[in-house]
Amino acid sequence: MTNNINWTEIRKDFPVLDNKVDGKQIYYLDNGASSQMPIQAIDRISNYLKYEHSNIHRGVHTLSQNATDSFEATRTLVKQHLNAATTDECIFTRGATEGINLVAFGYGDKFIKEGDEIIVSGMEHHSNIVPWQLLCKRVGASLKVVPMLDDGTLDFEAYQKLLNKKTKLVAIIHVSNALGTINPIKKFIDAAHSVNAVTVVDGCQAMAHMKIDVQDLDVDFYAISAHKTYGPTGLGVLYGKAELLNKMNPFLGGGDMIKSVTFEETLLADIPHKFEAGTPPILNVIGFGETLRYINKLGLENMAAREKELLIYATDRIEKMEGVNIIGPDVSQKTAIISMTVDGVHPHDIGTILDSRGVAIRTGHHCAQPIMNRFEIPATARASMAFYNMEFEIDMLVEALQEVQEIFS
Amino acid sequence: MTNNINWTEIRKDFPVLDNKVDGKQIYYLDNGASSQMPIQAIDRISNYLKYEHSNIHRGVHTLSQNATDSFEATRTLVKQHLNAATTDECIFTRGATEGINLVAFGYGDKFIKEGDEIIVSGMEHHSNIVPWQLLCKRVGASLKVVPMLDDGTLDFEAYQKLLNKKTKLVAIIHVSNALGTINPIKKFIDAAHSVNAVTVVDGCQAMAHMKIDVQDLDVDFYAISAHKTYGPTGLGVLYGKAELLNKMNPFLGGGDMIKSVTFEETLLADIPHKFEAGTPPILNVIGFGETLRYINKLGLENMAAREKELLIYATDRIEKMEGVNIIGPDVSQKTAIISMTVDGVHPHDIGTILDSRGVAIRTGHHCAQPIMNRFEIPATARASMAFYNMEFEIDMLVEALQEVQEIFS
Amino acid sequence: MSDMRVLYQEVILEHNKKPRNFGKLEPCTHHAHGHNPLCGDTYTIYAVVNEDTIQSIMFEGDGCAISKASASMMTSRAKGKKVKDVEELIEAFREMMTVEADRTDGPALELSPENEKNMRHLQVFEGVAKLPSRIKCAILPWHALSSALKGESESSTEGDNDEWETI
Amino acid sequence: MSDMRVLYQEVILEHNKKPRNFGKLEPCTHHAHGHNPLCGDTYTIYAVVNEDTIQSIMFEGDGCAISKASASMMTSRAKGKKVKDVEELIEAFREMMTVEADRTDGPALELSPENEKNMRHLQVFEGVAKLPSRIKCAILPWHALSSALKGESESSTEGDNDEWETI
Ligand SMILES: Cc1ncc(COP(=O)(O)O)c(C=O)c1O
Ligand SMILES: Cc1ncc(COP(=O)(O)O)c(C=O)c1O
Ligand code: FES
Ligand code: FES
Repeated sequence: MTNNINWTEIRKDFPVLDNKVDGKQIYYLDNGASSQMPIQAIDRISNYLKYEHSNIHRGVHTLSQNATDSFEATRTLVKQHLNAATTDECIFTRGATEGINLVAFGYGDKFIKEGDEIIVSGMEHHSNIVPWQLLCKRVGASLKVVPMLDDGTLDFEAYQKLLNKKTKLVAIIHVSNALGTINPIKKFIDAAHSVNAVTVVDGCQAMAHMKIDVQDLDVDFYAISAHKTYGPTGLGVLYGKAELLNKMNPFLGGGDMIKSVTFEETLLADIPHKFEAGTPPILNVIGFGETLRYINKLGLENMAAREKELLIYATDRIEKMEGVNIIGPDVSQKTAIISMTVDGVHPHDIGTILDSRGVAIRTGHHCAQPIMNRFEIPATARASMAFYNMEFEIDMLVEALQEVQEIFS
Repeated sequence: MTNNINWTEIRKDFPVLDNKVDGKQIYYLDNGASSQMPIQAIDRISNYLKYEHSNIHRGVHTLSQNATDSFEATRTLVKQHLNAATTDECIFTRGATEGINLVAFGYGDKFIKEGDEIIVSGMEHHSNIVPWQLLCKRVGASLKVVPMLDDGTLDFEAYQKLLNKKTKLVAIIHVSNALGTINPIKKFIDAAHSVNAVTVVDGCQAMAHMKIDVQDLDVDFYAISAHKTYGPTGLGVLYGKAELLNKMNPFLGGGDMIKSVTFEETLLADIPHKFEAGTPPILNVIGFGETLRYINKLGLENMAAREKELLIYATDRIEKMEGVNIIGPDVSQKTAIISMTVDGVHPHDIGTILDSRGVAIRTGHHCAQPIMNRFEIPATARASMAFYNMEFEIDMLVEALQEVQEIFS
Repeated sequence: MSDMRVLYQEVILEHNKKPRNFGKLEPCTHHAHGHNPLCGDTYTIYAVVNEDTIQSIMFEGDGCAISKASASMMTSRAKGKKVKDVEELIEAFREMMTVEADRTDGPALELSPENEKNMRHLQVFEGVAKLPSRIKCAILPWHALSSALKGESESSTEGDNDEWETI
Repeated sequence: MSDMRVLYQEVILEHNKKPRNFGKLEPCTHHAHGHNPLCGDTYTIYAVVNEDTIQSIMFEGDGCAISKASASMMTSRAKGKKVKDVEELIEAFREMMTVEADRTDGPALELSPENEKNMRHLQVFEGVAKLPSRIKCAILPWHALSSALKGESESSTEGDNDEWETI
């Protein structure tokens, strides 16, 4: 038990975990795809919708003002969680995907030109590859790729060689969703800055598991999705340095992102509103605020320590299984993700058999096909754990993996 | 009572309506800004989050498959509501604003060129103006504006004169959020097609109040927001003809909008997924499905009839007030929106005084500044009614307006 | 007295109806345009400053009763005053308007006796400070005056980003 | 027999381990590439058609046990058969796989005695029809064969959009 926290009690805040689905007990080890929300945040959404809903901003009436206050309170919590300098630097998006695309359109189309180079890593999620491919096509820039090493980490030396004065932007993942690898992004950011490239970090898999300090990292843009941090789907945050956000092109046009509109001249609003056109996902933002309060109360460091315990336990058990191979670095360099292959069995067959035992893991390329190509595998079976998981769930995972091996023996 | 429906009973499905906020009874007449969700949809979201949440698509496990099924069931309901030819033509967005921007980027940047013309109406919401201003700036096209007549309708003759072979796109609002005007969009669409222009209709204020049939309208793109149709914030639908969607540029890049990714070549997914990059707002989509079921059960035509009753009642009462002016067409040509000015009183002062009596209306330019400029007013006070409103709420509105006049007498 | 009567004091309603110093002042040495993004209302403040004194001051624009009365009373108070005294008054007015937000932020400003008196007159706006949605209305003209005195030409009740981007 | 044993019948596991007709067939008269977007797996089917008969047929690609066994058994059944009989078999197989979805859609296909027999062999895939997430695995090679016979070169288990757009 980490820090005397009673994890069995904590687990009760997540009703789905001990729920039966179609009469079958679920063992939820798919947190990397989407994590579960604490009941406090679920109830907050429900109460908001029952008693407090109204559109926000510009409303003179009490309901609207209260909703605006609850909405903006989340922005303050987000600012604290990321240690942004101001709330203006925290833009609400639909998710990390929109956040990264916002940078590609708002920053990329304005500042990246023909012949420029964009560096991405070979470990990226598709959402940190495709927007840059599309941008390159629009503006005539080219994409360079930082290779991965056999141990599932990035080749920093190769990265340094790729950097040059044509490099205008470096897009890199903080924690790999496919392997769990924690990249030393501060080093990558510093090196990018040495050639004056801006940096875009995909922090989707990081925020739930470690303290993020955007000022300390000196990162230019940092994108997350709430649903990977015990919050709701439909919401993300893009952190951007105010100085950059101010000089970027706007992205979506519409209400709230303007000061005034006439057909002759339209004045843009200041950040963050400049990038928040239209009615935002109010209920999701308010729900996420409650999630962040929950995390603050439980303590991110306690959650991380518990996840490390689970990772070590699971790694020990799985490493002992012959014919099961873990892809990725050792436990000291990763979050609680175990990505594996089973000799002679396609990962989707693993997934189906595990599912028949109620074990919910993800199989496939995890939207990171370049990693699969790198390791010359079609896919992996990935178990991803959260602080609310328990050893018995890992035991069930192992038992089900044994059944896979028996069936395919 | 319309059709023997007991509206007092129906009203209980919307707890906020009879709720006290800060100890004060609320009279919610701000449905044009955002409508309330029925308790059935709220509970659906809550249950989904408590017992069923998982990321969708690509998941082999039961939880993920069930969530995918619930998610896609909403798409089928949306297809039925809009009478789209296929579900592939119904794209989930964050809201109407994103939907319109998607067309501007995906269609506009590909097919609209320097010297081309885009027509918008003078009655548009900013979200159907600014994306086109931004597009014009990107590609060098120019914007033409259909003027409004004194009665708050569009000048169709002037529109016909604007149409010519340079016209590539016509963007028009179905129902004005500021005035309630129902535009005869079928006529506008036909005329646009006669010069081969594509049409983008902003249906935000229409879907909750009338049957939409995109095939009958023969509209090319139709955008809505769920939160204006008794659904959640953070969700919209863009309907687009498959033929057009297929040939458009993709918009946001990321997971799910691709068939496969390599650094050399990335294959795009088929519609609708081509335009749905990243994890969608799953909980919002599932909640909206329940809203649509609710609407189906109650009957859109019953809801509309009840709204007409309320509109007539309110119009009668307000028309009798000296010094209060209703802007916009008569009740036969509009939805249940009353936009007004009070002689000698700025609309925000009206808003504040009404709020002190618990009457929640919206005051301001309603993100439609060109309308305000047209009528040479800074703003209006807008009461917007839904089927769940009651005559006593309108009485309270009138009483509060009388207080406004007394204070400012 | 009902809440609304506290907010819309007679003085405010009277200034709203008959605003003082309303109109354009040309030529002038300072002027600034103030914008309230919450409603879209704008005011322009014009001033002639000479020997550190605001010799004359006028305002133009349209907005709610609160903002108009605020502009009217502000210009009445500022006319003929030393710039530094007016700056102190601006500070004091802003403090009154944000007092709800950060009451714990330390002691109130030490005002000159003159400004103590001015502030007693401006007390009629205290009711506004309790209505977050209207605070910006009251502050709007003061912001604009403050910008004008600093030699800036645009101001907004939101933040200090001076460059206004257009499409 | 556990659920999983019903799904992963011995025959399936055996075909997965030792797929028949595996490899490239060149030259050939027909070939098509089939893609399952749910997992990214792809197969290519090659066939030599002559006098309305599939003289030879092979497949290449990688995927799960279900898809591989399906491709292996399909090619075994199709080899040496009349094109129209194979088309009937494709139809029957698809029907078996979607039977859960629209059982009420009318009577089952009337099959030739030959295909009746074929279908009895292919019954081992019935378990798959109960697992929506895996149906596409079983159908994938059949889709590709169907496309190949139609003279198309690409197919997908999702929809019929043949042009594959690239970035
Ligand atoms: C007519 C109209 N169009 C567009 C919008 C924009 O919708 P959203 O803010 O939900 O994107 C609104 C709502 O504000 C509207 O009323
Ligand atoms: C590392 C990483 N980046 C980006 C994403 C995309 O996030 P979303 O789908 O929420 O936009 C994900 C999740 O799928 C992820 O794990
Ligand atoms: S409402 Fe615009 S300044 Fe008061
Ligand atoms: S999992 Fe790819 S075809 Fe079966």
